[in-house]
Amino acid sequence: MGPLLELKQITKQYPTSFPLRGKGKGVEALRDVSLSIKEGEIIGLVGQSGSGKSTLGEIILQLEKPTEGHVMFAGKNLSTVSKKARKQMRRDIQMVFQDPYETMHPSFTVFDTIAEPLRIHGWRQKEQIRKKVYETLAQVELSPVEDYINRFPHELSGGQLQRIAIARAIVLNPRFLVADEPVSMLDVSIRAGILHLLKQLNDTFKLTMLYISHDLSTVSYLCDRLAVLYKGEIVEIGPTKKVLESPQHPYTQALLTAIPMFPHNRSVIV
Amino acid sequence: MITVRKASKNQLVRRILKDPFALIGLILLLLFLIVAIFANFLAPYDAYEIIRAENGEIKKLYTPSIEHPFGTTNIGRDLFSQVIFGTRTAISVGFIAALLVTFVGVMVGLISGYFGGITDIILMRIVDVFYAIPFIPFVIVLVALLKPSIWNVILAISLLSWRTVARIIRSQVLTIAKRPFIKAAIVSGAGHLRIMVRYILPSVLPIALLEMAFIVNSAIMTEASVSFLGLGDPNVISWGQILHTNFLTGHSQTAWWWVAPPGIAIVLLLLSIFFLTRSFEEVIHPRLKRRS
Amino acid sequence: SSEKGEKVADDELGELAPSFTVLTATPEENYITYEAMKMISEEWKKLGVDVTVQPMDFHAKVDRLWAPDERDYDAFTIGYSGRVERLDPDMFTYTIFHSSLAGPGGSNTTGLVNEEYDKYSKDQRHEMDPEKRRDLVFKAQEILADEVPVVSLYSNTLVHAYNHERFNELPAMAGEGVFNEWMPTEAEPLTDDKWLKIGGIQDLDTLNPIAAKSVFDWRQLRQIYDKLVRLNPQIEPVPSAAANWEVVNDKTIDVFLRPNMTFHDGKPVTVEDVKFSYEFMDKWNDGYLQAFLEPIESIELLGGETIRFHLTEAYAPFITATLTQIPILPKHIWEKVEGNPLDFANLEPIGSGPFVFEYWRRGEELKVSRNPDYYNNINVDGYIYRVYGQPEAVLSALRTGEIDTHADRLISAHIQQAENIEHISTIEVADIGFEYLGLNLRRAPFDNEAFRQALALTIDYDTILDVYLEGYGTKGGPGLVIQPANEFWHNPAAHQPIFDPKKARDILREAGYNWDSEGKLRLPVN
Amino acid sequence: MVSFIVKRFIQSLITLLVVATLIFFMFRLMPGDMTAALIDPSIAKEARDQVIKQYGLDQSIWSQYLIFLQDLLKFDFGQSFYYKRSTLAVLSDKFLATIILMFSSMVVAYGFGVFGGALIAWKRGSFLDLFWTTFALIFRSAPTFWVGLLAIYVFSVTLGWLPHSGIRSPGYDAKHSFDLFFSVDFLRHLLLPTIVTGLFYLATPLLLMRNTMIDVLGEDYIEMARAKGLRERRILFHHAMRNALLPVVTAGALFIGSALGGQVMIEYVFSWPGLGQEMILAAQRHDYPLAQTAFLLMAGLIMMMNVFADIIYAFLDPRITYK
Amino acid sequence: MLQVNDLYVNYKRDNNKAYVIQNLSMKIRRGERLGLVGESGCGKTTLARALLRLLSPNAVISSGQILLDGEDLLALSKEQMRKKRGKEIAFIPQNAMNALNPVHRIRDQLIELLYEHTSMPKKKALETIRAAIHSVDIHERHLNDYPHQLSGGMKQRIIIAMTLMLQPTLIIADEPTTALDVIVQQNILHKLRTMQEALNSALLFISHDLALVSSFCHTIVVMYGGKIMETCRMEQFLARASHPYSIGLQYASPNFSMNGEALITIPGMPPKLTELSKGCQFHERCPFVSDKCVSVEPKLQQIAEGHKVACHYVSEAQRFRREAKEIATWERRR
Ligand SMILES: Nc1ncnc2c1ncn2[C@@H]1O[C@H](COP(=O)(O)OP(=O)(O)OP(=O)(O)O)[C@@H](O)[C@H]1O
Ligand SMILES: Nc1ncnc2c1ncn2[C@@H]1O[C@H](COP(=O)(O)OP(=O)(O)OP(=O)(O)O)[C@@H](O)[C@H]1O
Ligand SMILES: [Mg+2]
Ligand SMILES: [Mg+2]
Repeated sequence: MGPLLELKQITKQYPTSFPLRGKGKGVEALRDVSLSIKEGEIIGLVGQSGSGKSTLGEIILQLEKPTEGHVMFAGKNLSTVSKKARKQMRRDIQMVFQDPYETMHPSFTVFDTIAEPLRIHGWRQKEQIRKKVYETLAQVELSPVEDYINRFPHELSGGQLQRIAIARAIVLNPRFLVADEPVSMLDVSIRAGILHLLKQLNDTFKLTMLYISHDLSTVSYLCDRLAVLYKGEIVEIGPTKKVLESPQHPYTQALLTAIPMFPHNRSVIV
Repeated sequence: MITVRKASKNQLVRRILKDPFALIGLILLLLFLIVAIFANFLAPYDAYEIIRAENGEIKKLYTPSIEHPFGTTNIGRDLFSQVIFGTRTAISVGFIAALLVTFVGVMVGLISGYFGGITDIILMRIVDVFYAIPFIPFVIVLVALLKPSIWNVILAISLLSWRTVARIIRSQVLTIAKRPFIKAAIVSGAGHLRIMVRYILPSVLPIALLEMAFIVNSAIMTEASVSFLGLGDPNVISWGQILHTNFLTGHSQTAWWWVAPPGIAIVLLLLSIFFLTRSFEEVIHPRLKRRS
Repeated sequence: SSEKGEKVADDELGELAPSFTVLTATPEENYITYEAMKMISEEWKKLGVDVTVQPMDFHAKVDRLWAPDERDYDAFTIGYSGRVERLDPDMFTYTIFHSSLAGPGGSNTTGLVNEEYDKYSKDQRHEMDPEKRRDLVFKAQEILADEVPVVSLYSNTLVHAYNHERFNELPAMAGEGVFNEWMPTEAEPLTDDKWLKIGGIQDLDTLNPIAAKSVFDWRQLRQIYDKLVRLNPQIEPVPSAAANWEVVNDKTIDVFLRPNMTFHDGKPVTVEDVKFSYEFMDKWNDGYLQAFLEPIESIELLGGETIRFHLTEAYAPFITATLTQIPILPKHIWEKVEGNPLDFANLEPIGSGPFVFEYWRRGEELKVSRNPDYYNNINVDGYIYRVYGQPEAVLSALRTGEIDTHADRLISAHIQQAENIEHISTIEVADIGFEYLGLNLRRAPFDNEAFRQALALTIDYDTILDVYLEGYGTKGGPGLVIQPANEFWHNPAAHQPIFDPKKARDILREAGYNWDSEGKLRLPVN
Repeated sequence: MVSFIVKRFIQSLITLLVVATLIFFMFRLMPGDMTAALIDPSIAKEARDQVIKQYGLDQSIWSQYLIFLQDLLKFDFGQSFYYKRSTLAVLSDKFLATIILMFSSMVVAYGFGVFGGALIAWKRGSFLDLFWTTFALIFRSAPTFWVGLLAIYVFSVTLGWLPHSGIRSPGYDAKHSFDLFFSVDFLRHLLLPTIVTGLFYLATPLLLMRNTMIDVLGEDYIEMARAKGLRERRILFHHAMRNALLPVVTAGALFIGSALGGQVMIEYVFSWPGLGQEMILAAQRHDYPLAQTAFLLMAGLIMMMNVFADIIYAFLDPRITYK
Repeated sequence: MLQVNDLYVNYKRDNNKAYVIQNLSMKIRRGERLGLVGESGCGKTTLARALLRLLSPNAVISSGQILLDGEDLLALSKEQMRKKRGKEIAFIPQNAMNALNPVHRIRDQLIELLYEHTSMPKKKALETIRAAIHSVDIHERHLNDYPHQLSGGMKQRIIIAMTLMLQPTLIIADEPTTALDVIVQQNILHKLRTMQEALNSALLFISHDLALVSSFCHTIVVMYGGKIMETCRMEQFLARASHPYSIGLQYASPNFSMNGEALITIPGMPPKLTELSKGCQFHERCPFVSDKCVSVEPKLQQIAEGHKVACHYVSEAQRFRREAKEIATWERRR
């Protein structure tokens, strides 16, 4: 069985729109990135800010078109699929974004937010929709469901919102999930919950995931494999443990030392 | 960043109740609306009726009295009735023009901002062209061209005013379209139409509503100006026209009761809308909130 | 149902009187006419006539009335302004009613065709004896009163104000009021500031007397350019640049030029200049002066100061209209003008008139100073003609003392206000211009004389005068074109401004009209 | 920078051309043609035909349009039907009068608006804030012509402090043309219309400035400036206002368009011999070429102001680079 | 050096009041780096602003004392306070991206600080700012740049250079690196530390990143719901954190242990602060809650030298630390 998702030599150039980036040549956000992800795997993508992590995620979701290269999903080239297949693709690949508040339409209730993908994909029966929404909310461990169903985003905490964002992403039973820094905006005290949840989804539904982060510590917690992106290129890739324990690329090494860590012996070395 | 919240309805009500100016604005506006709707019942005379005293003499230039609260014109027309019917004209011109303008402006702004690219460029160049046209002269010429009628005044106002709305909505759409919840919608598989109608439109609506209020005012003002120049609809009484007739017949420095009421009516109506919009603005743009 | 109570079924009656539209003035163009026509139409509706009143932009209306191809209108209101040359009855009797001009584009807008009338109106043109001519004009007026192709609605009283602290009473003239040809030269300053300031709402359009076509141009240019003859305040022709003249016969007139006159640039005024001016004007002018020049066959210089005009036919208005209108141009300047002299801006006009041009700031003001070499005495140092946006501003200027007098008549409402100003006095004179209702006789229902007479009886002349004009004017009447102010030519016996709707019904009934059960007017059956 | 200006300029020219086209066709559709003005019972039909021919009115509208475009490229705006002179010559003085009034009232509106807006944002919620916003909104709600008439009545007619109309006293003898527009006498005439117009437009910059200022005052760099221990005045003028000015400038350029058009009313009431006055007259007289040119001049002016505002903007905001 | 006594701050809102800082007392000594951690919205920034007296107009310091070298800042006139800001008290804001005025050159923004607080001649001032930005490894040609021409890290370094230029005795850094990359963050903290040590000034370091604080500061203050929950020296905190919230925070931080221990989540939401609470601020989320916690407010009590905790059950801290490792413990409160 081949990989579920395959990135083939993806290059992405943004036309320059920033004054200082020089004329003519665009910003090269990604250069020749290839990556394949097996079904059921969680792969982590780390890298410095601006290294192209989000861009990669957006290319997978067809929110951006790669300048070169293409994305293969379940054996199909996503940039050439038919309209119908594209709609199917929208069910199969989902995304969770960094800022949970910003990804919710401010005037949609929780129910609307989660029911929206169902409606888009042709669910008509009210009762069915309701059932599915409740079920999904339960899956993301928001209970009692009734408490949340009629709330607006600003009436919820960040952690709750992120759960709802995940609920929205999984309500269509996708096969692949891109999570772009889903916890970086959240307080430490509630981060773990979201990470647990993602892990759980992976376990129970074999949901394949691309987990994007700049924070090595959460990656190590969640991911099977780890890819390090540096200036638009994948400089290192391998099983998480291996990469963390013996980083090969200087950037990975620098990254590792830069992470603020509790002093190992738990006594201060100030 | 402007955000729409369902709760803002309550917030708006609360704001208005708390802000004495907005409250005054609301009461005034409601008053004007009532006057406009029930003009037929409220006006004691027809706007153009020439009123004669019992001895058959025409009541020329009567100063205000109980019978004629705003006095009469030089040929015995009841100014109170004229001002009341003028209210109806002002309100209808204002609101009809504003609805038209807002509709067109929002459509253009939405399409331009959402699709971007060449569509945006073309639409925005058209907006530029319309921005280069001086407003009142255009209305004057167009109205003269199409015959002075109230509908043509509305049309002329609308033909130009949408430029502002389109521009503002477009920039609003641009910021909203960049917001992650639009991306989230795309990811969920929503099409262009759905995104525009269900996601972007509600978010720009408050701004559109705000702009609409300004258009109401500018339309009323423009109609008054055009009518004051004598280019308005001669068969529809309006505040501007009352002042025009006064000026034309040379009574502007003597018959104060003829000059003051329509002018004050314009001031009050526009002011009431301004006061309301200010409260509204504070709700949709919370930073403006007075911190007391 | 008829008044006598006889039941006549509707279908036995004649056809419904055709509905018609009156093209009238917009309130801005003429508020009084606009309101008056509104009132009149109400009266007509009571008479059972289906009438629509349509205010129409002046230009569009003129376009329609004088359209070169067809006469597409039912009735209209319009006015003639009281220019001085219109004191001569020719225009009001011949030009606008003679049947030869009734075709498309012609000036006979009502389409009056009446042989007897044609004869009188034509003959008066050629009658050089004023008394005899007057008889003819009187006859013509009687026919007009009967035929009612037009109903005069009213004529204004010209009221002007002046600052009596700065100037002695200013001379007024019928038709022109205070800002007439004589006023600037005759005004007597009472203070040391001898500059006369005149306000007006109309700027002149050009300084070129050939291209000039509006009264507003002429009122100024005639002070710079002298003319052979002028009409005095009593409307009699008096010598101006001409020392005298002599009617040799019906077709020959000799004019004797006043000696020792100079242009403002110091060059002498010669008979050559006069001949040149008339010929030059004839050649180029395409405005209304043309009509006055047409009868001239040739101009002969008899030596010395004598100029002889040969006419193609006897032309009664020659002295009062032609000689009083044509400006004397300096030949040495105008013969050098290249290209079409109509396009010549003439930014520094040189004439031989009482005032010397100083400057003109378009839209703002014109300044002229006294010509010290002028043959008549002038009391002021000069005058400034100042342009304002609207009458209101003129009144304010009078009030603040910014101007001493003004060119356009005061609107009714301003008269009282002006009189209340301490330093202001007013002068009233009658106008010879008038506003009228014109009926297109070519079309039903106006093709019936009785109908027209009846209409004339439904006009409330009193209300128009008392309310709309606030008393400042004179009443109109059926067929009234030569106004009472034009005392010599006006036939007081001809016209009766009567408001009597009942009589109107009687006339209609007598003429076979009837009313149906709904009160609508039905045409006579024949 | 230069290429940016050139580019904007060319863009403006194209816009102007479109505006010109729009205006051209608009005027051709007017009922009643200009020859109506010439009609007099005594004028010959031939004379009228001649005029029609002279102005090419007998040709098809498309060929008229072509001629119009050609002339435009030659900078020939045509002859006024009414004045029989080049329209540009007729309008040149008026243009100046309009521009001066526009600028002076914009200076008043923007001067008071920008500083006042900054001040009331600084003291928002205070009586001062309430007073100024209400004051500005009252004047924004009152038609200029109405306020103008009242002002004339009070300050000119009753109190006699200022002239009631026109741009110079009658008989004002200018020593040179500069004197015509910059004398005390002229300034006295300018004062009342300027104030009335300025007051009307005051609300726009005032409230816009107030709002953006409030936004700016919430920005982190203002907090930083405070934390640096800078004086309030320096924070207000040096840090906050400079930034708040940016959107106000942009809005100002767009706003000129409606302001310029709205000035028509003031010119009318104050007998100010400007473009607006002339344009109303021209429209009434069906003098297309003149109205057209007036329109184009206004449009041109608006476009110029837009380019100008862009340049100022770029000057004020270093983040803008010319592309 | 800096001593805060019984500080209360509240915000007036449209229709209620938020008691954001309650009964807060703390101390920083010269040369000391004190880390202030706490959840978003617990009042960290408010405290920083209160120290600078830069609170928004609707905030009220209802009581308390802020003593800087024995002088009560709250008693100073506005003008006196202004003179202290920037000179004696430096403030490094969270968001360097926006803390520099976009329309002025870097040089002007640096130099105005000198002009404001000193009477330095221009030449000297230029020298000073040059030296200042050299000290944070930025080339002096950037002095002529506008902020948008610099990267976020550079801007943050410039701000550090700027605020430390006048050698303040107290530095308040409000999450100075949150918006930055880890590598950049490391670099900047290094700079900050060097300079602070050189100046021997006190540093109040605000952050929500426990790992960062633990490796950077001498002492720590854990704040929750406007109150101090625990304060102690860092080694005490790492070894014997005693407040359930502190403990929870530790086990929720992935950096705390890379050994695959399950991370915990503190369920629930932070308190709303609109009412003065009766009991412990944390009781709603605390897995070890008792009735007493709900009704009686625990006092901040000293349990060891320099170690204070606001919990009724400090004696059971040992058990708390053990049980808190387990996810199940925290699940109890869902
Ligand atoms: N729409 C765009 N237009 C132009 N350039 C862009 C656009 N989006 C991103 N970039 C540029 O592409 C590069 C990669 O951006 P991207 O957002 O993918 O980085 P990232 O790794 O997700 O960073 P972060 O950790 O800050 O989210 C950056 O240099 C960015 O400035
Ligand atoms: N001006 C204000 N008016 C009313 N409430 C405010 C104001 N500023 C802050 N608050 C409230 O005070 C509380 C504490 O805010 P503060 O900014 O001090 O938190 P913080 O700990 O710095 O949070 P973060 O980690 O998100 O920066 C929050 O609940 C906030 O909503
Ligand atoms: Mg990213
Ligand atoms: Mg904070």
